[in-house]
Amino acid sequence: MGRIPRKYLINRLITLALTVLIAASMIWVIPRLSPVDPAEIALGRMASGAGAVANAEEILAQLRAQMGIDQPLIVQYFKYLKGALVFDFGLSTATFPTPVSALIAQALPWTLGLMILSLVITFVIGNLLGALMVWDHSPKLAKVAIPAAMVFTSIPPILSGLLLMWIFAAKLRWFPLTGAYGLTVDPGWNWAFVQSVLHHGFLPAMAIVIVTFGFWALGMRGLMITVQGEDYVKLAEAKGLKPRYILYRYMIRNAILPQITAFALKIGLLIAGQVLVERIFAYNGMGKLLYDAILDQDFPVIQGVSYVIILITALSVFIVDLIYPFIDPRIRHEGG
Amino acid sequence: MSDALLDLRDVRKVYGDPDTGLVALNDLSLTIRKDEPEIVTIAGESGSGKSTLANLVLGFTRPTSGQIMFDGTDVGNASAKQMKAYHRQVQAVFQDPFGSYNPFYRVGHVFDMVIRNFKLSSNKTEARQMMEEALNAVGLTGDDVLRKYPHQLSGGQRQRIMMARAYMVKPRLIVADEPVSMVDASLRASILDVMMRLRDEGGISFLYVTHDLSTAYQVGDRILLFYQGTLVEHGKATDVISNPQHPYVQLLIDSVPKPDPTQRWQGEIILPAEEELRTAHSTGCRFVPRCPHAQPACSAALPPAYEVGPRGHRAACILHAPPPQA
Amino acid sequence: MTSTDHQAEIAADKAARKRAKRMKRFDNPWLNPKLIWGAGLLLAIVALGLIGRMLWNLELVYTGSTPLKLPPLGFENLRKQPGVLDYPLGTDGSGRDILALIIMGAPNSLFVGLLASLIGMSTGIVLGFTAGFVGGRTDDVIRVLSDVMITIPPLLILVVFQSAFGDVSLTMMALLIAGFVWQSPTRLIRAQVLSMKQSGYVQMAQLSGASTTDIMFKEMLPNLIPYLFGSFIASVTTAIVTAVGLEVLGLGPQRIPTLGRTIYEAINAGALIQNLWWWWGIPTLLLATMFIGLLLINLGLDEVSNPRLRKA
Amino acid sequence: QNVAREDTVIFDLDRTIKDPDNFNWFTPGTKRMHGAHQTMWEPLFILNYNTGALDPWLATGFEANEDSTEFTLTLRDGVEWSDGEAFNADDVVFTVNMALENEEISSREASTIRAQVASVEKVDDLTVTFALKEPNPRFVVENFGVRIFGSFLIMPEHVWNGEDPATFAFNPPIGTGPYTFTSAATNRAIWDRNDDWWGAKTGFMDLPEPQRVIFLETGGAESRAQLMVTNELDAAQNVGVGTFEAIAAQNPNVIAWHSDYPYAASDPCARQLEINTTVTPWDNPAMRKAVAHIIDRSQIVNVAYEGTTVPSETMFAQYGSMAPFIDAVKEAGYGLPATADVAAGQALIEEAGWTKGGDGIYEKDGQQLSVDIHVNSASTEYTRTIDIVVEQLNRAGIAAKAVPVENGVFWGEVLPFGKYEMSYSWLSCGSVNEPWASMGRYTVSDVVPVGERSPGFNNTARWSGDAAAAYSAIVDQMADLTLGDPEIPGMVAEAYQHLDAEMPFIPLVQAAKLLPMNTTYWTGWPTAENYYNHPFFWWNHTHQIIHNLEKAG
Amino acid sequence: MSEPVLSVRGLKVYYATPDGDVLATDDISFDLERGETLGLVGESGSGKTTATSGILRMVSSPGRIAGGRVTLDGEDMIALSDEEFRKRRWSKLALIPQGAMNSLNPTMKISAQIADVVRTHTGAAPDRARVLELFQMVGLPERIYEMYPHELSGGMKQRVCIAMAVALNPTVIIADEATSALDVVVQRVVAQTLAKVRDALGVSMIMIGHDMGLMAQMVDRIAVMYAGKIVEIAPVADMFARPGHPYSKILIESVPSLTERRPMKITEGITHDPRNPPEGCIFQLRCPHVNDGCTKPQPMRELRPGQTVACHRAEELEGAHV
Ligand SMILES: Nc1ncnc2c1ncn2[C@@H]1O[C@H](COP(=O)(O)OP(=O)(O)OP(=O)(O)O)[C@@H](O)[C@H]1O
Ligand SMILES: Nc1ncnc2c1ncn2[C@@H]1O[C@H](COP(=O)(O)OP(=O)(O)OP(=O)(O)O)[C@@H](O)[C@H]1O
Ligand SMILES: [Mg+2]
Ligand SMILES: [Mg+2]
Repeated sequence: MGRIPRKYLINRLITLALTVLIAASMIWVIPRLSPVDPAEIALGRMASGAGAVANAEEILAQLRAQMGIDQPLIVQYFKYLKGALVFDFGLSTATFPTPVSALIAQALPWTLGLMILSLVITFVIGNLLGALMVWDHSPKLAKVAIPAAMVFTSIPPILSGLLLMWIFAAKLRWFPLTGAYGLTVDPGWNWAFVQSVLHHGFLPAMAIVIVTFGFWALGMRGLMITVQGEDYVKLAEAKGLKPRYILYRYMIRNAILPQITAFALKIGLLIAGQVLVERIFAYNGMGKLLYDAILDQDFPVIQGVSYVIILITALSVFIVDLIYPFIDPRIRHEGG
Repeated sequence: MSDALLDLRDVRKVYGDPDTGLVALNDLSLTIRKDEPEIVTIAGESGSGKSTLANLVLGFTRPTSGQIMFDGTDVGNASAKQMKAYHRQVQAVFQDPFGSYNPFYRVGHVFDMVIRNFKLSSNKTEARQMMEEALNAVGLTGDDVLRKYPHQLSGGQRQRIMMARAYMVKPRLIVADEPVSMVDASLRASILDVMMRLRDEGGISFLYVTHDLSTAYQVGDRILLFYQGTLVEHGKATDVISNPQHPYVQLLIDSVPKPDPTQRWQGEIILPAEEELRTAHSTGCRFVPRCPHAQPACSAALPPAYEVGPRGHRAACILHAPPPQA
Repeated sequence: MTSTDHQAEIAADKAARKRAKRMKRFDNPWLNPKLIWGAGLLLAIVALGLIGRMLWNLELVYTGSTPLKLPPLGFENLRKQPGVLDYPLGTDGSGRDILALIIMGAPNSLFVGLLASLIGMSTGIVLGFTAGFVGGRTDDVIRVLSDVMITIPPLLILVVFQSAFGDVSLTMMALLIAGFVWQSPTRLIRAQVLSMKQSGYVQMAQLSGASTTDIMFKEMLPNLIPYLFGSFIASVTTAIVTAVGLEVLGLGPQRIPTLGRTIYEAINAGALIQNLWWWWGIPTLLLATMFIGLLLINLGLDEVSNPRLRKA
Repeated sequence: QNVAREDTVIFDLDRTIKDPDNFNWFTPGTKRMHGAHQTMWEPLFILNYNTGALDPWLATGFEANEDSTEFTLTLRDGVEWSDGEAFNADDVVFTVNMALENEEISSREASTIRAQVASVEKVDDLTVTFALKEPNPRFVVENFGVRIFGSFLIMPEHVWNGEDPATFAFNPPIGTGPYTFTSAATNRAIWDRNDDWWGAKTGFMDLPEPQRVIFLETGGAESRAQLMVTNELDAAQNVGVGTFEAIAAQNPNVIAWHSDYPYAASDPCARQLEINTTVTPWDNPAMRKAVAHIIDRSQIVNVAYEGTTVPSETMFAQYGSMAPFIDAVKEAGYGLPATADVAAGQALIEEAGWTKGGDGIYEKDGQQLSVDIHVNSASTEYTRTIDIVVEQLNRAGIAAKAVPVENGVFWGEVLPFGKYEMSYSWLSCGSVNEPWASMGRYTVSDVVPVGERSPGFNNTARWSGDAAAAYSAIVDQMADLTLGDPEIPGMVAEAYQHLDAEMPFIPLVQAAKLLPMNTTYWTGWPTAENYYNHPFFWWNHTHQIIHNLEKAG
Repeated sequence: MSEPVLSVRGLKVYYATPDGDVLATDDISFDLERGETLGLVGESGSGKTTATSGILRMVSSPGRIAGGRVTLDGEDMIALSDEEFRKRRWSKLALIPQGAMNSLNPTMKISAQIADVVRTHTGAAPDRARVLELFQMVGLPERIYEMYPHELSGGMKQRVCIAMAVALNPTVIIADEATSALDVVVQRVVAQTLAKVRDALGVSMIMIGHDMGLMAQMVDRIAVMYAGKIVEIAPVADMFARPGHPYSKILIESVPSLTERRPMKITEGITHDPRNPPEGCIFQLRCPHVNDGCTKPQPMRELRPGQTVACHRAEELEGAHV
């Protein structure tokens, strides 16, 4: 508790750096295992629009130079690592020569803002429902309804998105169909914009929520069962505390701790998992960027997005590790 | 020292960093002789390093420094093969009899394992006979228990079977780490009785680890009392318990509740703020913070074990330091 | 007096019978109703695949082998065509029979899930045991490796494979997914091995001169079975969800009918607005069935290994 | 400021605007399709797909010298950039020179100019002369006439001067069009009417009615359909016929090119099966011909297109402007039937020495007759077509297999290098008002060995030999004839005999696009009845569409 | 004699298991007088904790209260609604749980855990001074106010539980093996603390344990439980001097002495399956003095004033060693 010991911090930082380095190297190596030549592909894509391209050799040479693939692999690798340090992933091949970092800069706020928010909502709802599945005082209905609702978890997110869109946007017209904000509002810090963003964000967020809450609910259920049998919960009951208070302060508070670590570990996966939801709602976050990049085989962008996702995951694990002693007083920073 | 069965020389165990870590066992020397089997009791409060000693002797952990010699072999540096041979000579019974059984197998498995691995017998009927004999030694019969699962037995039965298992190997030494602390009072006696019989009839020595002084008094030949990793007093069990010399041991013995409503505790003891003096840096007597007789000299150096009575009764307290020779 | 005796007897008899009945029900914890239902649902899907293959004309999974967009029997599509017996579950927009598609597709999805988690589990067992037993550097390496794998999105790997090989097979897909499901069994087993290493019976085995392999496989492994089973089921679920996710993105096998790809094609063709609900709905229903089956097995296993959950 | 919905027209955008702050169209990306070249940048001419005529826009006309090596273009008087500066020959010369001098600007139009133009000169403020490297009667339509998708766009010299054309972002952008840029994000761009537009002032044209034009990313077929139903979209990208019917059922105001089945408008690139003529057994023309016999085009139309298109009769896109050439080929007897003649095909195969094996597949010397067909996996239209072809070939005794590959790989690695046996393509694309653009792509001058990139993606089938040489000779001759020369149809038919005999590719079907258009707020959309031009609103000619829109009701 | 503060009559708590009900607490009755400390002893699994949870109405599935009556301060506890009963908990009937080690919420500060029970029952959170006063009463240092449970030693945690139990001046405290997990020295300190607050506040107490030595030190009367039944109740002096039930005798005699070495009593046999108690005496399978009469029901009967026992041979065996 209290200050984070220096030695521990350094230790964790090294682990963080190592994880990111290895992961970043892997995403660099993997595309290079593929026998295709990215410059040829970029040229091919250029040609695919009109069925022909003039001065192919000339363009190819330029593409190679601009992509930096005319250099020896080892030079490319270190350049990549150096670039990654400052979020410079080179230029997108699909929208050459837009810098990848510019694309990410555009997408990241949306993902961080709304998508993370929906992940947080999922986390909260999932864990709450998981807790209710176990709690003695939950309504009978909850014990039947919640497991039933978990069937949604088997639905691919895109389908849940489309169904929500179909019901709530197309039929009921409660929510807009697509986009991140209305056509008539000006982006900025004004109420109309914020309102519009929330209104537009609701359905995509729900699409994610209903298919992922089950994961958390199941995990929480198991943890709650363990906690429910703990002596301190029994004593709390003997103390005559109100059941609801026991639920929050004694049961959930303790059961949630491993879930927080799990959340940090899953965050990257969850962001990547949203690609199609973002696509059908034309919601321009990292997921959509990744999806488009996949369709275009735009490896610099795929690399950049993956790197950012990796970084977010690694950082969240790092942060959770650091703050864990504050949320779980039993754990002390080792090595300090 | 060819007559030493087990010989510990300045054995030290530090958990964590050798300089700043926790000293679980502080430079212990102890000898158990070959010729006369005895029950050596290791006693002390929780965390005083009793199990650490047991694990060292069993070869589950290696000493940080010092040497553990068993009949000429160095246990601290034994190879896997030597260790196997060693375990033919040294067996154990643990505190939790239930945990000592693999829940997946029937009770017979613990015997089968021993017979197979130590090649005690390759013949089925002979093997069965060996089991039967070992079980009889602890007052059980094979038909009763071997085909059962561990959870189908009482705690006392489980522990006695463990004794039987150790006995079947016919070792020279059995390390019994709190063998009765999880067994009901009414069943305790039968297990301790088995120990005494194995000593007397089987010629097996015991390292009996316990925090219960009364059983130590009842069965132990010798007793060693530990406080926070250091040996504070040792001697014949009857001598030490009826006439304790170290302030800690006195407190300990005084605190054992007497089963007599007319002899209730006199006076009140106060525990000072707990403070452990057992990192490798600590000097002096570990008991200083709680000792009613503490004096500045106590913190200077670890007091040696002064002779305080006949038959090797010694206590590590400067109260018993012989007056400086003029 | 005798009459009360008699009544008591009857009552006792009743109680005994009731108790016997209850005992029977609880006799074998594996006869857990959730477990049975769950396994039943999965078996039904396997049976659909096996029996379907024998009874149904599988040629109908080829493009253009049926009329387009026919509804299931008893329904009508937007063009007012009724469903026909030849294609009882309707047809898709490329002229394929939905029944044939799911007969081929559902076992494929299950296959990917099972294979991926089988590989993942085996890796997890080996690595978990190694990490827990060997410890030290090896443990560190395995831990960092699994941390790294957690941070890498599976999508990336799939994309690269597709561009390199043009297409992935079911087995390849399973292999790739296996690369993402081994971490949690590894961690679980490692933790269990570490705690078991301290356990009395492992120490007893050591004292009995058992070798390391004996200790690992004869003493530890049997006790891990419930964990392994639960973890296996959980990873099958993860693997199926991942596989379907990738297929729905269009990144799965291109030429093999799978439930995910069928949904992908339905969505691509605008099946929702055309009210071609059977096209996406039937594969989704099958996925849900599979998922419920796995969920039930998981809950059932929980109850088997954790008696606190069993209802009296 | 807010603009009412009824004054706004919303077009569908089928992809993300990756870099909404960049308006340098010389670099690749979506820098034009989100409204820039539909509302802000105007072309010099617009090709009319119905009549084949070049409608003047920023230019008023052109003249060519005898051998089509020098072109003189006359610009319209009174054209202004939206910042008030005059648009004149200096801008044209500056922009063309920029393309000539900067090899690193890679957009297709700039490369084409670089490949064709030797030099450009200003004659006076409204006259520019181009000297070409080689005779090219189609110079204007190819470069300045919106032949397909875009045209070479003229940029304002006073803004671009001194900038590095490879990196300049051109933000804020200006153009000569009736709309100016208002804002853009990755999923939409907004353009507002410039009421001070030169065209209205000079009487060239009235101000268009819509006050605002929005290009909105819709996120796939389902969402664009929903948006169409809820009137949140005025013109949508391609949808399937079932989807269109569903939309129309829910919103009767939604129309398409044809008011009835098959609704869709044709695309300039007809679909075909490319055959690598260097790989045995397909190096044998008879075998290729056999495949042509076996393929049933009408089944492709019915299943892959749900009847929204027609089978190809020749290699050409079947536009009105192409009718003379198509007719000439058909009259000469080289038109393709809609249905298959499997027996004839099998006869040819058997003649080549193949016999049917037990499993119904042809065999020769213990080898099965098999073929891998590469197909771009980017669109289900492609994969479905090939699925059907594969089925047809298999039934006829050829063990065919589809090999779907990703778009970039298909175009970058498979097609140009000839690394395929057969592949699904639309490489004869090009001709919309004259035949050479398509036919010129199969001449022997473009033949390179397999493994080398075929120049300009031409003749990837590597068709050579006597017939190919004879064909090439005729086509080369055609190249230098001016547009509309009466000799041409005859020459087309003459050359086509070699194509028909050797089949380096097999025309399959016409391509079609079904674009829903919403008449709730706007009428005047291009349709078969109101054919002022074709309806592809992501092309540079969309200016015409916007000018034709009228408020509904 | 005044009316008992707590009276238990015929309490039955059963656990349902796959093979039938475990009769964990079967028909037990006893009274607790005002200001008195009653010891409840018995071997592990004899149903001591279960009896407590029956009294506190905290039996959770698969257990159930199968019958009985509990009167506290003249109020029938069984008749109260759940919500009413919740209010009685702690304010009248406090518990020092078995295994205080695990009975404190690891994520809440010690002070907060004391505060929440006070707040729930009085409506107002206690001020710091009150909490410190409680700490002082049980000999805990002030510094633990801001600490978390894991930062305390076992003995300290046990004392926190004691402080918590007395926070509301309850009428009855049930101390369930409050010291069995502790070292003798610490055990002595904790036991003394308990005795001190008991005497200071005049509460009545039920002390559960299996250590006869400790009982001898602490309690006024002893109730001996075996396999779910109370087999003997007697004042502590009588119990040690003249135990009436063979099982009580065994318990007392198996306490090893620290003063004389003597051969230990060995009792054989295994406790019966708790689902299938034998007819008649509950102890017959292990009793060294078993005879035919033991298969008859053994009701509790008065052996002498204040001492009741469930053995038909009690008089006959008096004085005999086991
Ligand atoms: N593996 C370990 N790593 C670090 N510290 C340890 C380890 N094992 C034991 N210790 C510490 O060493 C000290 C001695 O422990 P040990 O288990 O020997 O005590 P003990 O006397 O057996 O106690 P108990 O009576 O509770 O069994 C304790 O403070 C314990 O916390
Ligand atoms: N949840 C349960 N399900 C089934 N049987 C149970 C359950 N809880 C307790 N029991 C059984 O009830 C009996 C009494 O248990 P209880 O905990 O009351 O004993 P105890 O006297 O408090 O023992 P200890 O001294 O070990 O605390 C035991 O046989 C026990 O196995
Ligand atoms: Mg120990
Ligand atoms: Mg208890």
